[in-house]
Amino acid sequence: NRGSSSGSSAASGGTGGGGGKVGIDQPRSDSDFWNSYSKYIESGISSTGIDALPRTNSQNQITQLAANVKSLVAQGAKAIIMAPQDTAAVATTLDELAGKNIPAISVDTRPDNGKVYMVVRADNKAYGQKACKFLGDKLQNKGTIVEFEGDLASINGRDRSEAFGDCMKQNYPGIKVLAEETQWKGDVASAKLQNDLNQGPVNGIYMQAGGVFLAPTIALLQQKNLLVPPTDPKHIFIVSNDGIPQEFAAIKAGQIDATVSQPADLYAKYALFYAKAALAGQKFNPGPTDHQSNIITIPNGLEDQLPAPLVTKDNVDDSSLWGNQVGK
Amino acid sequence: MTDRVVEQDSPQVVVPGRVAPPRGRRVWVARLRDFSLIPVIGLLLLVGFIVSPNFLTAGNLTDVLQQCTELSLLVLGEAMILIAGRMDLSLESTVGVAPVLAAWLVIPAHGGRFAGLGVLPTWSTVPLCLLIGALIGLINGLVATKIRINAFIWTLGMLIALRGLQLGISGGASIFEVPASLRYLGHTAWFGQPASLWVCGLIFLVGIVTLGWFRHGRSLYAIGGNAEAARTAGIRTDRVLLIVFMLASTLAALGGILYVGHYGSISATQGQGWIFQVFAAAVIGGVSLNGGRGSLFGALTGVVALQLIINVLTFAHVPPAWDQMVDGVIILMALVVSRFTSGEAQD
Amino acid sequence: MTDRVVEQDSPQVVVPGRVAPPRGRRVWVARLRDFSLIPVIGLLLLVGFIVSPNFLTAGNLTDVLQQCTELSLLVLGEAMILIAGRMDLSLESTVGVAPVLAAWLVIPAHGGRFAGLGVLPTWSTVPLCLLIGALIGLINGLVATKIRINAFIWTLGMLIALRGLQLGISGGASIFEVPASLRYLGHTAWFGQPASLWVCGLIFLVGIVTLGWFRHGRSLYAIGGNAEAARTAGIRTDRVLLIVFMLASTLAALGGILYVGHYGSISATQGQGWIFQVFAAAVIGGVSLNGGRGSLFGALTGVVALQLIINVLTFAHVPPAWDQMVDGVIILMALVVSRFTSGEAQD
Amino acid sequence: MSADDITPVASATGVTKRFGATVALDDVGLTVLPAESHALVGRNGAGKSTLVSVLTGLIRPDAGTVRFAGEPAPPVTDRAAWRSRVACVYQKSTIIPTLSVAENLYLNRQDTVGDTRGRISWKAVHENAARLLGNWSIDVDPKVEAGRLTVEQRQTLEIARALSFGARFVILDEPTAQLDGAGIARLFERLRALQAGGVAFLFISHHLQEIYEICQTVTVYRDAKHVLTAPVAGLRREALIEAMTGDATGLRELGEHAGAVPAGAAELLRVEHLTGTSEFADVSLTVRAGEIVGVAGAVGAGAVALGETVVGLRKPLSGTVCVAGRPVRPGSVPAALSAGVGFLPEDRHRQGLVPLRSIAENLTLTVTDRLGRFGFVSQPARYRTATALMERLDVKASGPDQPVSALSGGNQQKVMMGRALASEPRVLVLIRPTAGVDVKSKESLLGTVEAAAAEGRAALIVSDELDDLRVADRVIVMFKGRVVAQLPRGWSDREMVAAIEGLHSEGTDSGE
Ligand SMILES: Nc1ncnc2c1ncn2[C@@H]1O[C@H](COP(=O)(O)OP(=O)(O)OP(=O)(O)O)[C@@H](O)[C@H]1O
Ligand SMILES: Nc1ncnc2c1ncn2[C@@H]1O[C@H](COP(=O)(O)OP(=O)(O)OP(=O)(O)O)[C@@H](O)[C@H]1O
Ligand SMILES: [Mg+2]
Ligand SMILES: [Mg+2]
Repeated sequence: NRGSSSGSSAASGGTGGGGGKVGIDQPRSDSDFWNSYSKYIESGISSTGIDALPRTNSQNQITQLAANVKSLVAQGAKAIIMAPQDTAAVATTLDELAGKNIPAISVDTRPDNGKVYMVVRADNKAYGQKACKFLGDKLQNKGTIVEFEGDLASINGRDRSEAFGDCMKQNYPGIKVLAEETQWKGDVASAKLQNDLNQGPVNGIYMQAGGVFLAPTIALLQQKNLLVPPTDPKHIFIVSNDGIPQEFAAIKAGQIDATVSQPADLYAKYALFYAKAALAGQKFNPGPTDHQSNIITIPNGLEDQLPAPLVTKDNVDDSSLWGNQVGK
Repeated sequence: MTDRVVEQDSPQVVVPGRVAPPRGRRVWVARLRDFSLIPVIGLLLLVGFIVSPNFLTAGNLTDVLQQCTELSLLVLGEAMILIAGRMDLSLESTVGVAPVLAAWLVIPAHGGRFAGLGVLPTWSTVPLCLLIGALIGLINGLVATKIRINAFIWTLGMLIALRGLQLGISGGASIFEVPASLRYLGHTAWFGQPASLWVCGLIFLVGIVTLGWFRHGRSLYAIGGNAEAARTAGIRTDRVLLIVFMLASTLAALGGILYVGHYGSISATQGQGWIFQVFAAAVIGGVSLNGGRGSLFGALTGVVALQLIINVLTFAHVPPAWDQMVDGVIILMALVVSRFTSGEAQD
Repeated sequence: MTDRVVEQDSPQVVVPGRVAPPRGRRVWVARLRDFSLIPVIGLLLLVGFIVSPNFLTAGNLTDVLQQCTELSLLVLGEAMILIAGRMDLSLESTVGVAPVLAAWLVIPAHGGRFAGLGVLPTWSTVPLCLLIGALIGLINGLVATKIRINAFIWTLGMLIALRGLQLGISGGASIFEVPASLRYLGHTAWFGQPASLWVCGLIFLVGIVTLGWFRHGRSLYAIGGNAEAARTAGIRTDRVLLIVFMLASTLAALGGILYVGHYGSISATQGQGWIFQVFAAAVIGGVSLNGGRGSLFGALTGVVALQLIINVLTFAHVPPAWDQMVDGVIILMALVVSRFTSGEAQD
Repeated sequence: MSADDITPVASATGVTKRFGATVALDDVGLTVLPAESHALVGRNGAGKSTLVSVLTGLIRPDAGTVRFAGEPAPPVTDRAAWRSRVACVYQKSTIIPTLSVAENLYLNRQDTVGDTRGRISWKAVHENAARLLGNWSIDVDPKVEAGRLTVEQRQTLEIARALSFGARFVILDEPTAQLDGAGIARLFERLRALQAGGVAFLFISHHLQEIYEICQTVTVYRDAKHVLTAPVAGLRREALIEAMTGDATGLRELGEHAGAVPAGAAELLRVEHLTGTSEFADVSLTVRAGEIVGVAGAVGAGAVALGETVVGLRKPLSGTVCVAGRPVRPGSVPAALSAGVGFLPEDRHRQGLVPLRSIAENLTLTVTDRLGRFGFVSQPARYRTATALMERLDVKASGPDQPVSALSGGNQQKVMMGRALASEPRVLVLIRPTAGVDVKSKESLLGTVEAAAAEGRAALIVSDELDDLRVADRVIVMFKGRVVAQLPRGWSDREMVAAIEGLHSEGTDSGE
């Protein structure tokens, strides 16, 4: 517990009983995914009638997150929803919240330390594994795969890379994986893919973020006349990750083969759900839930691991996918 | 410490008693400055050849050049501004905000994921985008010449504000449904080569000729060398600076257009972080940060050299965790080398 | 810089139509420059008060100040370097790389998630971190004064390389298991207030007094105003510059230490993007980018004003998509205002 | 003047120009007739250069009109029109150091050389430049960067450029300040030839003998006002000086104190076998307490380098410098300062003043360690020291707080002298101490040197201005890096000029 604390609302803190304001911090405003999330939060607030404070934006910076949380608390928040992009450095902020008995819900990331009421996230390792299985089976354990990693400084990116790499090594030792660091930048990815193509045939691509890599990859493959149907031996199998509408469109058009849908809608829905539950003083236990997910125990709280379905040509029209509901 | 006065390089420090250098030699050195990267590029090609047999292929080299195109336009603009003795950091944001604004004005409010205003016809997207670039340059130029705020700090602020504007309008999303005209240039091929290569080549040619053989181009050097003296020689320094700022921003907008075609969508992070590369390319290409020195040809070799370094590193498979470090160290080394080939002490 | 010398004839603000005001007035104007942000800060407090009743509370204001602490140390260092007529962009990377390197040398190779070398005892972490900062400053200073590469471009390269070094060592992960000593300062409270507040307050006090009333501090102004003149007056300019670069980097490392305590771990992105804020704070606080002008007190008000702007914006609930834009526009406005309060035309 | 019916090439009437609260020109006029060499003189800050800016269209006057050949002047935006009417050598250098010599010559008109259509023919530019440079005997490659020229070469380049326009009216603002005797002679020769061809000149200089040498008419400004216009021929030097200073006392003859240095006076400065990197070799000299020694030499003679080596600005290859018997660490300014050397550098703008700081701070820059303990700089002590120095040197300013950049050139030079004296040095080394300073200020500056010598200090004056050298007890003359002569007090101008130009034969060396 910090010696110095924002005193203004310490007195009014206490076990949240039933009602109270919810403070929501948005981690960044510069990605498709988080903007979808933000829209779901918005509609979720009005449909659930949660008393939410105006949202803050921490622009992907932990310092900003800490400052925003302080100001939300100062404005009377009794529960906080956040998505800390730096899972280690958020610890002090969580400690402070714990000191004031304000429950914290962490979306998308699992803080390394500091008490959380619930972590709401999809299993990023599962993303990597699903992509690995799909590609491995399609390529029948041979060929070369280019993997667009995100940023080294991003834990979710690292989780995906690790899971993908381990799975490939174990199950498909015949496949060569070229892992490319991209800092989540499309042009960097495109340039590296171009290089890889120049070094020999590429049979598969795993991109960890469709929002960033989809368009550049398709543009490049088009230019190189490599956007051919799966029946053609030159076909490159592509698995993406995110589940945005453009990926679905690309699957339908045969440009990519699959994507792992990162459930932006469920993130928002269950973040608000757990915030409400926290204010009502509800307790949860590990085990399966009523929404096809699993709550597990983590050292500093609980984690609800939401399902992240693999979307292929076969199920791309499934209306329960969030990507199919955008813009409707 | 003590030998600074005698140091040959700072032009002001002229010590009576020092004799003008022998004829010829010096001219050669000045030329050398513009061509100093040619051997470096040769070396990189050699290293690449050793590292991988796939490196020295027409396909790969064309790819490297195409990857240069967008950045090279920014470097061209920045080099002109630097030669004229100023700076513009906001170019990297213009790359993104100009296409986004143009698309926003053109794309209809309903029907797509990205809701624009749809107030202007679709054909106007490209001219509009260039116009927005020019407008941003106009603002920067006016502030630099009329309000006279230091260009470095002002354009730093503009960088943030313009990036914010792009975020605000696009909602941070990449925009996929862009008018085809916006995509054309970066996407198509002419005579078997990417159109962007022809476009950039032509622009550089025009730039090199203008700055080398035309009075208005030469006036940039005069302004950067000694603005007061340029003014007494009848050069309208403020007007020239204004035009240069506008040209540079327009080129950045064009770079944005090429980017959109090249990568298929208006990326949310388009241009982000480029300004580092832009400055590095210009400086190792021999353009002086103090103004008045350098050439567009040199700047071009700077871009190509940087892109080749990245390419060679990729072929060499530097572990991902270390490639940013390797990249940085190579840039630092290039700076040291260019410090000595240019022979210019910088303060 | 080349044009600096040329302009020495009319060093003043060659805004035609200005003249030295009569005795006394001038001093007052110079002072005004240092205090010009005080009314702005007052205004911000007022706006905050109107916007939210929770704003003007001791708790919130202490929080704002504590949020300033890490940045303020960088601004202090940068202000000194700017006053002495140079620049250092790499400070933002030093904030991250110094603690990471120190931790790496200290944390044992086995047992934790982060495998260090464990070659040095745990107690040495903090001194080590400061030492690494000093070393980085030494490199920058030597390059600036001996090899004489333009500090802007060199430290830009260092920024990339040092950030790359941090990524390479930490593998991009935040490091959580840091020695307690590294956390102490940013974490603890003295006399009921965060220790970091006391530390920064003290450092600023020492800085203000040194630069205002001590010989070595005053020499920064002489060097920044006219380095050649400072040298003929017997000031060891190179040595002073070296020390200033080292001090600034050491302060950045200390900022990193405070950060680690404040946020509980060595963040992978610690310091990233701060340099924009650092320059903005120094400049709107009245420090001239051309050297020789400004005060640490002014720089301090610059940091506080910037942090207050962000705080007020949070309380004012600017929509998340637009807040970066609003932030940028406010910085631009602050630059325009400070251009006129300082009355200094900048080229 | 009986020339009422001749149309003047240029005339200014009722010109007023203010800079904020400063009135730089107050309802002044000037008329230059065809083929006339017209001198404009006045003390520092009288407004001469401001009038030049008005006459060349760089600034628009607040009131008044300028006419060329009877026609009203073009609008200030039309630079080309101005340039066709008047060519100018400005006081401030307008050479662009990063461009080649040839391009500087044809700046902003490169494409008019040779027959090209809009495109620049570099071949033609270089050829024409080479020819022009040849005419002026500037021996440099036209392709060389102008920043690498010597100060003198650059000044000549400016003059060559101004005269190459073919304008019928040329303004020269202190063109001789950077030239040595030979250069001045060459310039005057050329001016006379052009004048014979009908070109009119406006000539500004602080060297009154030059006015008498080549001008027909002189106009005097004082405190921004027009004082007098008269033919040079009928005007006595005293009357001219009185018009400039508004003070009938006239100038004191320099070098009159002439009290011989006592034989037993201590030797304060001893230079032995000093050799610079390339500028000078094997120079030895001594200066005793109360003695003023001049070091004369044309541009390139190595005299300035010698002075700078003595104060530690340059490191010598070999040789020693001793102050009061103790050797000084070579190549270290702080060492020289603490040994008791006071220094006035050659170029006050580049090496001397910190323009943004106050007079007080500039004056005490070298003595901050004496103004308080443990590095603390006491403001009251600083003010006391500065005020005392300002009084002693008669610096005209609103107070010690004023930024030094707001002072006129003469007063800035006095501040530099004050800075040299602030440390109460045993040895003063002054390099061209009166450059660009008006006659009155020159007198008072040199008077200060004499006073300092009278207090028992030693002074070394490095200069090629005869007036500076007149206060010296003896003058050592350098030529091409070597000491070639020593002239005791009482030399004639002709003798000195001959020695400086290297015409002095070895034998006439009149040592003690
Ligand atoms: N600039 C971007 N544009 C579009 N989508 C992005 C962008 N950056 C990230 N994404 C997508 O958003 C998702 C989450 O983004 P985020 O930035 O949180 O990445 P992350 O790997 O989760 O980072 P961290 O570990 O810091 O939380 C990722 O799955 C990625 O696909
Ligand atoms: N741009 C300017 N801004 C403010 N004051 C100026 C400016 N230019 C000149 N002045 C002032 O106008 C007055 C006249 O200056 P000017 O340069 O014309 O003098 P001068 O006669 O040429 O002196 P000198 O002999 O030293 O060259 C001086 O007091 C000077 O300080
Ligand atoms: Mg994330
Ligand atoms: Mg003048």
